[in-house]
Amino acid sequence: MSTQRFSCSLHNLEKISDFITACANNAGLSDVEVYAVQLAVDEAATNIIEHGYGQECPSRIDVTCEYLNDGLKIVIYDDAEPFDPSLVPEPAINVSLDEIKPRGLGIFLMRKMMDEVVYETSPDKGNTLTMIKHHKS
Amino acid sequence: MSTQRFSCSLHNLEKISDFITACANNAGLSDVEVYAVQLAVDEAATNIIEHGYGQECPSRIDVTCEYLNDGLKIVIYDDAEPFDPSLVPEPAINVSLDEIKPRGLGIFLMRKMMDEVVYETSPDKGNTLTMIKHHKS
Amino acid sequence: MDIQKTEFKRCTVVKTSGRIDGSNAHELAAALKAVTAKNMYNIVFDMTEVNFVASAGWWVLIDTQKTCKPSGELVLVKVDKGIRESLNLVGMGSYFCIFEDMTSAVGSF
Amino acid sequence: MDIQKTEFKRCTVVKTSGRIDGSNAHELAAALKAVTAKNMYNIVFDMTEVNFVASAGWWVLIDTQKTCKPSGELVLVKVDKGIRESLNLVGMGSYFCIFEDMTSAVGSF
Ligand SMILES: Nc1ncnc2c1ncn2[C@@H]1O[C@H](COP(=O)(O)OP(=O)(O)O)[C@@H](O)[C@H]1O
Ligand SMILES: Nc1ncnc2c1ncn2[C@@H]1O[C@H](COP(=O)(O)OP(=O)(O)O)[C@@H](O)[C@H]1O
Repeated sequence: MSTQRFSCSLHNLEKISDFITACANNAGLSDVEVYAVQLAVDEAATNIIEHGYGQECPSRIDVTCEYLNDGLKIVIYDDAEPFDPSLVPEPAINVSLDEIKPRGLGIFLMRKMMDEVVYETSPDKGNTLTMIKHHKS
Repeated sequence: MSTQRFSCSLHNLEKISDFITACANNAGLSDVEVYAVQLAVDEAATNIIEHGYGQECPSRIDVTCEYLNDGLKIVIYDDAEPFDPSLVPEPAINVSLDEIKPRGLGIFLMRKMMDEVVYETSPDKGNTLTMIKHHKS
Repeated sequence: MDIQKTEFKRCTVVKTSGRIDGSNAHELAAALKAVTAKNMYNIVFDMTEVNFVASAGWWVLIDTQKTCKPSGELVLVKVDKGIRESLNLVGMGSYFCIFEDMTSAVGSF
Repeated sequence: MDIQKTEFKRCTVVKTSGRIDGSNAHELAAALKAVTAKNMYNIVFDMTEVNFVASAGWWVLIDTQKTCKPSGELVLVKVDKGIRESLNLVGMGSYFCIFEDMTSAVGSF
């Protein structure tokens, strides 16, 4: 298990990616699985910085990698306002180019990319997002 | 000094080229000089096969490489009908695309590519073409 | 973000490298807008050296595609396997022609 | 002589490799005639893997250029230094646009 703390700037997305990429490689994930983890974590961290902290950056993001027997667990913690993902509508997928409306794909992508995505929040303890990726075989 | 005999088929042009390329490289010619020798010899051999022997191929071409202190001498011998290059008109060079007439560049190219080009012919002894390429420096 | 543009007779090639994410997607957007602002709607986006595209990047490309069509088109070249799979997963693969090599992409216009 | 043809929207790419000399120039001529016979006069000749061109080869290319112009054009890509110098020496360099890469050549049509 390994944790790193990042200040909440979009310019840290690459550093966060470097950290979790190393973890995903160590966990023995395949190239396509590693990319899936990179994308899910990037979308999650972007949301925290843009929506959670509203680009104000008073605080930080803690990213923890934990190796599982069959893959990788990533926990992302922030202490921004509580976020309830159940209030977010499902995006419209497979619509024509004319109809597609920008934004709203991040959480959907995270769910598609990872095997488990769990948001936990409480006013006093902040937001904890747990995502798990299993190896294919 | 090294001589090789080739039967007079256009399909031997590549073998002739391989032979004189090895000589030119051994003689220490630069890449551009080697290409010049390849082109001159190819044009000469093509002329002998096409015009000298008229594609009849009753005989052969002898190619001799001789290393000079300052370059390479190539002698090409055939026993086709005597050929007198002084009867060949100079090609029109630097004319527009509309005006250019096909063929007639071979001997001109040989003279441009090599430092010396000497045709000797006699009815009983055949045609001997001697070409010399000096190194640049 | 280093972005190169090359104008050909019938299309403009735009190339960048590395990551396209929330921190730099606006730079790509500006570069592409500069092309379409000149009424050049045939665009080849060379992704040979792009190794990551977050949704912020896709929105930029989708926005550009909407501007280009129907008079022109934005096509993609050399899209990495992981990137391509994520695009298909969200049903966006159908918005872009993807070419395996630059010559075919430029030759399509 | 192995000759590949690839048709793009505005031009046809013709590619061969090795030597073009008196023994095989007629094969190249036939391949190029097959293109112009279909009224396709924009031709890119990919010389990346051509390492020798005798005058017999140049006559084929000049002949093709005459057929292509003025409705179209035959352009050359990646012409080896020695080949290029011999072409210039006989004043034929001016008959052909020479491109350093395939994308630029195809993008010129
Ligand atoms: N960590 C977060 N904190 C607060 N709000 C969030 C967070 N993540 C997502 N949201 C909200 O959910 C919406 C949908 O998010 P998402 O699916 O990632 O798409 P996008 O970020 O492109 O809008 C966001 O627009 C935002 O309102
Ligand atoms: N070895 C040769 N034997 C007989 N005739 C030759 C020979 N070389 C050249 N010729 C004659 O000289 C002409 C010019 O030759 P050249 O300059 O090589 O151009 P091309 O071979 O393209 O006609 C030929 O057409 C041919 O009539």
